[in-house]
Amino acid sequence: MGIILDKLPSVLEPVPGGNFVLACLDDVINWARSNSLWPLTFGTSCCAIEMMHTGCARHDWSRFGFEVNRASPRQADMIVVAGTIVYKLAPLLKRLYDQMPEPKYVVAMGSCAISGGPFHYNSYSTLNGVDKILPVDVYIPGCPPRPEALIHGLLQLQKKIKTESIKDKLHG
Amino acid sequence: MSEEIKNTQENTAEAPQIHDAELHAVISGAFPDVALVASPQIATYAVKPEKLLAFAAFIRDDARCGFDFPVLVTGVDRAPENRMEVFYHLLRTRDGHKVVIKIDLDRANPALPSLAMLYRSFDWHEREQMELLGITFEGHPDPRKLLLDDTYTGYPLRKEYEDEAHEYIKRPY
Amino acid sequence: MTVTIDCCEERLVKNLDTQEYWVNMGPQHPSTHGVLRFLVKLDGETITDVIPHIGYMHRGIEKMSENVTYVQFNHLTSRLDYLSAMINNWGYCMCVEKALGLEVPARAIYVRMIMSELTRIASHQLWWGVYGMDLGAFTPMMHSFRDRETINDILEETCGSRLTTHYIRIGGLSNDVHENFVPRIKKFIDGFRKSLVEYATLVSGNVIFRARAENVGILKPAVGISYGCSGSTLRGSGVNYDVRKQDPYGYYDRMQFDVPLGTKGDSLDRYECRFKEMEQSLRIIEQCLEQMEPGEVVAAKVPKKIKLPAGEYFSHVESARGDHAYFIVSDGGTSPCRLRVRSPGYSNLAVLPEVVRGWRVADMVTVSSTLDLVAPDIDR
Amino acid sequence: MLDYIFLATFVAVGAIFVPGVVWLGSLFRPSRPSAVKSSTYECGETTIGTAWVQFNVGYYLFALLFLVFDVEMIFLYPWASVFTSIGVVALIEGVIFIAILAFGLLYAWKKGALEWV
Repeated sequence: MGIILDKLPSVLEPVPGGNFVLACLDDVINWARSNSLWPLTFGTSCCAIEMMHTGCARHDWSRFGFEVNRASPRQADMIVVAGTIVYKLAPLLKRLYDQMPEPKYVVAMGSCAISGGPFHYNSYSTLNGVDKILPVDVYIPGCPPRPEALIHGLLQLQKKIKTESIKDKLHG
Repeated sequence: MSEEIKNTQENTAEAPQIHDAELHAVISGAFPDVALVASPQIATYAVKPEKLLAFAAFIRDDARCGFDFPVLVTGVDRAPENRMEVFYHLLRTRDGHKVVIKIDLDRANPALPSLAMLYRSFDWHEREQMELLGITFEGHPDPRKLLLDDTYTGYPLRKEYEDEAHEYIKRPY
Repeated sequence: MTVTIDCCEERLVKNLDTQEYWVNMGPQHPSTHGVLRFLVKLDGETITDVIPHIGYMHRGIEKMSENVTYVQFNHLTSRLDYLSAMINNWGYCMCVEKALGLEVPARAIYVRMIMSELTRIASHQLWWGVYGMDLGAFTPMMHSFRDRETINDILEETCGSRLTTHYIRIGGLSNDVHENFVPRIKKFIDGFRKSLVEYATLVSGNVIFRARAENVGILKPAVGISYGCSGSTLRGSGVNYDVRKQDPYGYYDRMQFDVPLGTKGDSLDRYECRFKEMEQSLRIIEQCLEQMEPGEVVAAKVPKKIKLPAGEYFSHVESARGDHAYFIVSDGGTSPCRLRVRSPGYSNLAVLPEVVRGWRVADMVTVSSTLDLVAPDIDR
Repeated sequence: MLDYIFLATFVAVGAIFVPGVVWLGSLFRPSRPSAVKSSTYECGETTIGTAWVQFNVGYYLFALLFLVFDVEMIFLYPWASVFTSIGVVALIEGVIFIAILAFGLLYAWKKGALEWV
């Protein structure tokens, strides 16, 4: 299950013939969700290559549970926006995001997704920052960010998920 | 209209340097009124729009020329001189020789015959210049937009292009 | 298209004809590398028409060139076709150097050639790995990315960046190579020769792969040339056109290497051409390493404020995908009046409807992978 | 009678447990249905035309053949479970059963039902 950063807050009761775990439901749900975030395959430009490298043997983000790249938004938990988003693609990305089931997260990878990056000025067709159309959870700077930076960003996302609670998600 | 443009070019530039002597001989033999234009690297021929189709067909099919590989179509917006130029780059696959066809157009409504049926690759190249510079290629089989979606009304590659809708922040050096 | 079943009368056969429907192999699709959209008209599984829609990655780099200086534009070239970043840099810098008449020192040209061939191998590795993944096998991607990491380490040690290296500058290089650049390359070459054999047994010899790639998507040479295809896409159909041979730049004319050519022009030939190109690139790197001597890496007098004399300048290089050209129209200012980039993928993609009509959807994935398409390279 | 009670409890527990867990999950899952969310997903684009078209009859033939051999598989399960207790007779019966269906497949093959159009 990869490197466990913080233990599951629970009380272990040794009971004859086995153990008995007492934990808060929030923690169990967040622990399960954060350790199995399935990304949607959505790489547009150079950052997609670094995302592929993170998915492959050397950096291997499957140590933290991100390995399964789902092609359809129906089965994806998070969308890593890796690359430049132009005005022609923005409505499609918004539709893809809407078609993803709750709970869903957005990671803006690379300076193109954060603010338009090298194409911020002088480009008539670049969307300056994906947070203009999607609620972004984690920003990962770099052009392209190194695979280690992507993994670090995704671990921050895991920490962020661990602070959530089902009561505000239900009525929120 | 293109007469005085050609004359201004002639007397300013010194005699155009001949890059490819035997090619020049063949072309000036077949098309005497096509002028060689001064260009530092590649043999460039200024052709008038009405003779473009014949000239391009000759360059491609004639055994001695045989420029079969389409490289580029480039529209250049010369806003200060209120004219536009279109460059066709062609190349021979057997020995890599290159030739450029240059066409001068009026900036108000730049129009020239399309070479999409001669060189299929120019189909897309011309569509791109059509939507980015507003040059109309007559006889183009499929003049739809290629790169931009329909929220773009102006022609982005023109010098005076402004666009608030797409947050085009200009920061010249 | 009617299905004739001999035991039934004519009347039954008549109302069995099928209707066509549109399917979007759209921007977000596992097998369209990056964001390309193929609007496919299907009759059952057979493709009757394909309309490629591009522009989902069009950032208007040519318009940006009119507002930035020649030096500032250099880093955008490695973001055009990020898989052959070094070769694009060289293409652009060569165009400006030829216009200025700059003389680049010999060592800089050799390092440029080594870096270009390394980038070509890295690009072909990625293509090979992702081609396996498009056909449904995930293992080739793991093998090729493991070897690609060694090239990334070499590039990172010298240029500081793994992918969008901004290493080749106008007039030479940004800095000299790292001291264990040469030993690392030698170790990479020996290791990679062994894994090339491993690649061949893993995919090239695989009977399922050959069944899916042989005689699929035939590209006739005349159609390929008319559509302006270049690189291994065209050489797969047997047309011997390689910019390093036809229009040699740098010291490619001193190198002994042969250009692999296909015969039938099907997906397997394109695959074999690209696969053998990796071997040739290794040979070029070895020859460069022998002929390279220590010396200066930046040209003597590179002007501080680069202004190209008025005129049109053209230069083209053999990038991993094909003939990558730069055409700069300058009016004497610090930034170009117009800069046009010829991307090889643009023409390679235009030929897809011609090649794929009549084949099945699964074959379209094979053909579009062997054309080696990269979206930002196509849309600029 | 006792065996049937075991079977009934087994079925009842299965019938209650699976929908029960799904219902329990729905209590804690956030659910925000929206029109866009339920629109058809086609690589990010809106769909063009309808998919309810008349397509090739070859698909139907393959479906039929699959159905036949799928049902054959179901019949083999109980046969396999009691195979050891019956002995050699079961083997002969099984082989005859499979041979008949294999002959059916051969006929379909020669008839050209398996050629993919």
